[in-house]
Amino acid sequence: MTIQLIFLARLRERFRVSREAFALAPGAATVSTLLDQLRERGGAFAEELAPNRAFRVAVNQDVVTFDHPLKAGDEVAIFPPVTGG
Amino acid sequence: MTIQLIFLARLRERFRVSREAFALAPGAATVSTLLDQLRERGGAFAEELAPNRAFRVAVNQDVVTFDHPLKAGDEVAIFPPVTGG
Amino acid sequence: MQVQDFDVGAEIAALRLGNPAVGAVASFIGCVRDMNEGDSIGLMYLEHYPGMTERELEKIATEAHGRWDIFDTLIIHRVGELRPLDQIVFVAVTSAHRGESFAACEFIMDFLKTKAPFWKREATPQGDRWVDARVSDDAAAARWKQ
Amino acid sequence: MQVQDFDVGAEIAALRLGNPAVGAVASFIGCVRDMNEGDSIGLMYLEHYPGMTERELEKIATEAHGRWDIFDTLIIHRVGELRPLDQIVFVAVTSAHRGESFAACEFIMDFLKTKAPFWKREATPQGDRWVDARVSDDAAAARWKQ
Repeated sequence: MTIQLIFLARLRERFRVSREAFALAPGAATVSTLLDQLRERGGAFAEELAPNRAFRVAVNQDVVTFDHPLKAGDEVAIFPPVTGG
Repeated sequence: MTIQLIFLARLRERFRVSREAFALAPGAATVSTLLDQLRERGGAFAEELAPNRAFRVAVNQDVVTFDHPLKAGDEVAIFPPVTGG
Repeated sequence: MQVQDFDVGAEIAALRLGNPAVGAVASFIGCVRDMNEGDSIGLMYLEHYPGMTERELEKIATEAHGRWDIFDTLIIHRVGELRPLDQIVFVAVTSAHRGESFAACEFIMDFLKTKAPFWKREATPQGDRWVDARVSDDAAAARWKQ
Repeated sequence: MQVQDFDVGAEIAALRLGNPAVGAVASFIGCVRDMNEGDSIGLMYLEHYPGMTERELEKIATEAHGRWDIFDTLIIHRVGELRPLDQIVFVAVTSAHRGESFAACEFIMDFLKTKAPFWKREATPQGDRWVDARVSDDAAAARWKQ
């Protein structure tokens, strides 16, 4: 099952990628299981997505909690707390 | 003892006067004693300056309470509650 | 106080005047409406008390500066004949952060409405009338008392 | 969202658009400051999340319309490179009476600051850095919860 990942602002710079197609591990997927898979990459991913770090996740452009289920084709964006205005 | 009286907005129209030199009765004068003298004119003065009517008094351009003392040369303005802005 | 109209864009630019410490500009424009208390309004006349008006606006601005960490305040109020859609009053406040300029701008408007010696007379189909003071304006001003 | 600057006078005129029921226009401009957290700022870069940004601003405006009796709302937010003194954001709200437009304008700014997907990166003498979210912005947004 493939989703579209988007990284923004500081996370985009740290991960050196702004957008990628990502294959979720088989089984029921949520934002939490996606984050676990990303942390397994180690390095900046493990660091920035550690449970004590402040970041937000939007699925199909709505901010969601980490128990939100994922389905094929979802657009999942991960970004720091916003600082506009 | 003479003061300058100024009437504004609706009161100016009702009294048909915008500014007059006014001779206060001898003795210690306050806004209250001035108002008593004006009410003695009867007509619109008695009506509009009745104790139950809403109006304001400024002495030398500062709004004051009715026990404020008056001295010769004071500029005393009497006007309705303000409605600008 | 002025009879002529004002350009809010130019006024704001002048108030900021190249001050790069300004991060926030809150402003308010009051306009003549074509309806009031259920009657259609054709023309409006704004009277004021020359001399006292300037003093009161100065006092209101000084009070705002004492209460909030703000840079500059601007108050423009028109007098004389106005029509629906015309601008009546303009208040603008600059500060580093937005909370201060919002609060000071609303404070100035609330106090201007209850303290500054302006009176509105409006022309309705039933004839001319002086606008009555709004109880809600007194309530709005009263909130700022500690 | 737009890269180019905006003219607040023209934007307010367009928002009022000859509506004679408008008695009040509250507005706010956010500007780039030359100092932040004690460091001098040369250049600022504003990134956003295209698609989600539009949706969030629409949601914020809809929420304001649901809460207050207002006529129209306008939100302009710039993206890309900006310098000190540049305008970043503009919010304007029209209503019959001033209380509603003031409240809605401040509400929109507070929610925009905490919900809309914009991020600021600023150039300081120590190099570039991403601006951290302010705890005070979360507190400002939290006040609007019933």
